[in-house]
Amino acid sequence: MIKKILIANRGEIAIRIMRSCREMGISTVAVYSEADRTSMHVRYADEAYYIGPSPSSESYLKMDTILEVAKKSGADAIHPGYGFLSENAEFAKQCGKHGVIFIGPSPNAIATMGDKITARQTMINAGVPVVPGTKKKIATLAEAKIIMEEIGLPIMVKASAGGGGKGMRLVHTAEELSNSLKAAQSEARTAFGDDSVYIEKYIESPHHIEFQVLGDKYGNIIHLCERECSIQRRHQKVIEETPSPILTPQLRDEMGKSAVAAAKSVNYEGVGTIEFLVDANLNYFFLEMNTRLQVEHPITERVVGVDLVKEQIRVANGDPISYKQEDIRQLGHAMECRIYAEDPDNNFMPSPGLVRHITEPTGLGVRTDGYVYKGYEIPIYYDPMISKLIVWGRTRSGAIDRMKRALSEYKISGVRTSIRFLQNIMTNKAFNDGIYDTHFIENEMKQLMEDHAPCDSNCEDIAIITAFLDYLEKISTMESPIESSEMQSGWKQYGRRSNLMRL
Amino acid sequence: MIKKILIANRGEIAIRIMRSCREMGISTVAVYSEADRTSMHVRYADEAYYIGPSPSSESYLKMDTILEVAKKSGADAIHPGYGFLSENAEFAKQCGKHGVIFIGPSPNAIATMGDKITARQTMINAGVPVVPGTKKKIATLAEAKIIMEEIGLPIMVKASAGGGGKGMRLVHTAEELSNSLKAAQSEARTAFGDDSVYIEKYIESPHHIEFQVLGDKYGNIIHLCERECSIQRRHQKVIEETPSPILTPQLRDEMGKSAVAAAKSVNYEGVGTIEFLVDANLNYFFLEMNTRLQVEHPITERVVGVDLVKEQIRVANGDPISYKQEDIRQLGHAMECRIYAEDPDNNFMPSPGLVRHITEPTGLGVRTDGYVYKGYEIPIYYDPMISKLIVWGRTRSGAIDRMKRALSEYKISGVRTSIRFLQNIMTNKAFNDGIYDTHFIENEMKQLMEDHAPCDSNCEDIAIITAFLDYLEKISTMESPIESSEMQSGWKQYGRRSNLMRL
Amino acid sequence: MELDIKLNKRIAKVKLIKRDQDNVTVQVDNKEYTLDIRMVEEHVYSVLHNGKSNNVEIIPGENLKKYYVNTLYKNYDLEIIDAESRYMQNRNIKDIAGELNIISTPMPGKIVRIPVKVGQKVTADDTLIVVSAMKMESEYKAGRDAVIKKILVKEGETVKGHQHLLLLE
Amino acid sequence: MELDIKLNKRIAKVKLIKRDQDNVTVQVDNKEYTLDIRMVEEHVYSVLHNGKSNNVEIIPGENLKKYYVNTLYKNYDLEIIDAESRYMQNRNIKDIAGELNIISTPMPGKIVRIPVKVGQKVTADDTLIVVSAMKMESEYKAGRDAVIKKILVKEGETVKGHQHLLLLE
Repeated sequence: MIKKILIANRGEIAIRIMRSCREMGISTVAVYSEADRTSMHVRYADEAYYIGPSPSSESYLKMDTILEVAKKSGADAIHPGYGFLSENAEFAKQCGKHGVIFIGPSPNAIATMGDKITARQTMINAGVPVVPGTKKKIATLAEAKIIMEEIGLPIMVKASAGGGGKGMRLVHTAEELSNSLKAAQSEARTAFGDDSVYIEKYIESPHHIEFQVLGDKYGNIIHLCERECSIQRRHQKVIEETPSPILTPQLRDEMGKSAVAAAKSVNYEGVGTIEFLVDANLNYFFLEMNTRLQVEHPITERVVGVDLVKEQIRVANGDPISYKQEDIRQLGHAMECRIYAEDPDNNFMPSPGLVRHITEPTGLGVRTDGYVYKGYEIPIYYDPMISKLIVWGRTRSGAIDRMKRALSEYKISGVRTSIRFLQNIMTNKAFNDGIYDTHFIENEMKQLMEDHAPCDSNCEDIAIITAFLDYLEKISTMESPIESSEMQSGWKQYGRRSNLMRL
Repeated sequence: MIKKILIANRGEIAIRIMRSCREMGISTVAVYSEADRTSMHVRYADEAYYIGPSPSSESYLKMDTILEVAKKSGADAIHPGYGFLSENAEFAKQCGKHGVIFIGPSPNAIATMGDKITARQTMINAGVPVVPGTKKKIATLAEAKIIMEEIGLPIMVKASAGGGGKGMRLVHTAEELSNSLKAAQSEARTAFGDDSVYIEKYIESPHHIEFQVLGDKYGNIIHLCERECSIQRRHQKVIEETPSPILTPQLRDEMGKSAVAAAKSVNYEGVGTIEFLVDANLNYFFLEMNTRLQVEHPITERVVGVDLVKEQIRVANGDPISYKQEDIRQLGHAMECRIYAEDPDNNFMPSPGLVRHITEPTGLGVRTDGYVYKGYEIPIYYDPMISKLIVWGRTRSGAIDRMKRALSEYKISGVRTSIRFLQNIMTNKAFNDGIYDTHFIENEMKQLMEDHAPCDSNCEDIAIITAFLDYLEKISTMESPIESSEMQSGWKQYGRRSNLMRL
Repeated sequence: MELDIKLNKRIAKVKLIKRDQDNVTVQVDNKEYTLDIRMVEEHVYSVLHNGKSNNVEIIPGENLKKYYVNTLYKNYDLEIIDAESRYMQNRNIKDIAGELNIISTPMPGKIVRIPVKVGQKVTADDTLIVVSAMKMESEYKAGRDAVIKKILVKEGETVKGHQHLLLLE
Repeated sequence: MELDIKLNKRIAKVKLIKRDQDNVTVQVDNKEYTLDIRMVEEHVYSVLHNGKSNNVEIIPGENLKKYYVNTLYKNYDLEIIDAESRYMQNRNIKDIAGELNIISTPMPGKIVRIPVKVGQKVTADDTLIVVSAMKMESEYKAGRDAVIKKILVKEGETVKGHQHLLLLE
């Protein structure tokens, strides 16, 4: 039985995983870089070890160092979270060699799905629909032309080793093909050290819909329904929801079966995600598989009532999965907003820095998975995600109402955040109608950037008055640090009390 | 349509209600006493009005003042929460007279259920089992003796106007009867201005199990299953859970039907609770009806997926209830711990005062309904409940695991709390086995007061070292307020930064 | 730097051996600890010791030298005993002992009743004062036979935590 | 007490009329407000005005006179303009205007590239410096044609928010 888990990650996901460990009575080992000594995952863990300088290449990506810590601390297993080493087949292999359980699928499953051309081929063999295109690597312009004529424009040229939008080129006209092919190959070589590219039909106005799968060592594989992830900005997901507003029960069933077939084709163990593109006519195509826990897994947890991290750990421990396909039912509607440290008014520039104040929403149907606290300095080295706000409602519109309420309670100051931008999405008509595709943010940007806040002249004046009084207080304190009898206001008393608390 | 609601309450329940209002797009009006100017419900509301001095008799119980505020602010409806005016038939009547909707049942339903003798009689007529005993007020000792002989010892003498353990006497032997009768009558006269008492058979080792009901203006009444509330200390509920560990589907169905019959007998509108005693042989008896929202309503909300406050508001607005009996299903297991400001090590003495620090648990399956914040001073005038911690798990043992995790994350300092005591309940064997009745805390007190925390000599030493270094830091700051180059430690930097933040 | 620190009934000798930024070596009685310690929030420290991660909350007490200390599993009352305290203690030992003569509130509340008068003789366990808070009344009783020297509060008055209520002779 | 306060582009005249404990009367331009205002948390005020409940967060800015102000629906940048600022402004107007010559970071990060040299002529929209934070690179561009006067940071250096990077002539 797994008794101690090293979590090879940081931020909200490290804490998410540790919470399930604590509920299972499993000890937790954190690893941290220089920038992360005061990070919450270090504070939350039972043990914590330093693994190197702040850049992740020198710490969170250092396989040897992490395996050493696992050995030193006596951890039975390593949970990689998402990002960092989570989809690194070599790391999964190294864990095996060192006698530590890697909480995730086999190195072979990771490698197969990590190479997009191999993954496509595997899916075709498993009878899972893929986007029309090449079955193998494109070597020459001539080959590319043949494919282009076969499937018709527009097409995408994509790096086989790629992901997250890198090494991708959209081709609208036949003339662009040659340049796009060269550009994609060169970018792929630079970014991944592998210039293999392939060609796919470009799906216009697609939905990005993914299926959660769960498998064990005994060949049992089930799916836990879909997540609709079409609200994206530059290939970054911003809002996810389940059920998808466009899925029918029939289509859900069909896609679910394809997802299970896809996972079976690589004897998948643990939790994974099959991403599909769905076109305007509800045709669906395999896009890629993420062989790890997904950022947006909590919305699935809420509507199907399964703790996915616990299932991962159980499967890694050799237990069969606790559910049968027929046990899985969606109840109600869940939605997630990602709260980023970024400034939407300033071209979404990242906004690391000192968190001066934070109040998180709570109450009925609200979950937050975060990691920052008052006084914490969000480092410049990692992901700008501060937290995930997950709500549940009996209906989609109930979930939206609750998300609005929760966002209005969310207060983070010191750094800029995407909260206002998310509020604007919640009041957007197309979003409320559930009629959107992956171009939603792009198309609606103007409306989403507008200032919709109700505010009469009073509210400006009240801001002014409060600052005015704060300033008067501040200068009077500076002039006479000893209390004067004149200042008997409540906030003066508060100020004094705070100082007393400090000394 | 109701557009603005005055919440005639304070603390966590006021905020709970406002949250649902905000989700429904309804404006909220807070009222506050002198002690509550800085209370969270004042901060959360759209509007807030002062209603009098701190003692509740001079503020939260002032019907006229509250109705005046309703008029002044243009509120369509008043939500009374629980406690205060929530079960005051006169207030419900006054609301009607002033043209403000009282969010609750009719004055007649409140009055009928508020008088225990009338309530018993009403239940008998409706065919709901009641504890064997008198049908009407006991006037003389002779009458009492006859009843005592009829139903057999031990018996309870209870005030008709009573509640919460006041005006109650347990009679074990025939000799005690005379004195107990007089004592109960005298206490009832003093406490309620009405010395009517009645006699009931004393149920030994009972379970306290209540059913949530919901009715509308059109005679539709459903129940939303049970809550097991047997973990009590001096008639104060401490932990509640649903489903009850002892209920069978048959018994649930039968009790649910009785609960619906009970509510129907008073044409009940809105949410209410039928409390039953269940004896060791699973016989159940009507105990009383609470004609209002219950403190522990969130566990029901979680397992049946219904927002009870929204349903209250819809019903008050004249809408039919949104669910049919067959829509109501329990999914998984929910549990609530009440976090009190009290000192279990000091005979559970209340512990009001300044909250210096608070960190609330969150993540999968965790909900907190609270109202205090860092820097808030919990007043001496009201209830010691700081917050409610509600967790959900797929199974009962999963819920207990999660509750342990959540309690371990809950940090409140400045005031003493019941968190440690609750943690001890979570590790108690009888509790884990689900074998407990209302005597649980009393019976297990010794074990519950023990110190179960794992701590070697290191953890004492680490506390000592941390205080030592904090003290060194403190005195060095006092000696030289200007930074010296010597002090370059991280927490020194933090201290400096905090000061910068302040000025 | 060396101090005595009282934790519950234990008095520990604590000595700073070495300090290099956040890495501190401290001796507690005969045991040496090397730790990485940082203040992460107001009053909250993260302490790493031999890989173990501890969160220690240091809440200031009634005076500069008193603390409440919270760790994950335990709460402690803690007091710094430095040269000054020792000096005070040697110089005027009666005042320190005399504290037993002061009855004070452990919690804020409202004085409901004071069933004793100045000059009155009381015996151990007699109720001296009744304080109400949060709808509950608490009685403060005499710890020993004594005479009431002074009453510092009135019925109906609101009192703070740790406020002095009565002096005994 | 009277001050000018700048909120975005508006400059308001603010005057304290009366203050009685927490009840304050203040005039903003020609409008008079009577409010009940309390600091409830560090930097957070609860303001009641005509029954309306407002939570106003007052976050200190780069200097004593600058604030970020957050209300339920709006965020403002706010600046106190007192006698001192006005005096400074009158005395040395160039320095104030001169601020346009300083390129500084709105956010912390790491300097990736500085594709310009001291003395180099640049035209509006030329990239002056590239800063990376949170896996994203941001380019700072010249707002006008200018000559690089001084470069205050190096490639690879970590910078704070509002740190000066370059001076233009």
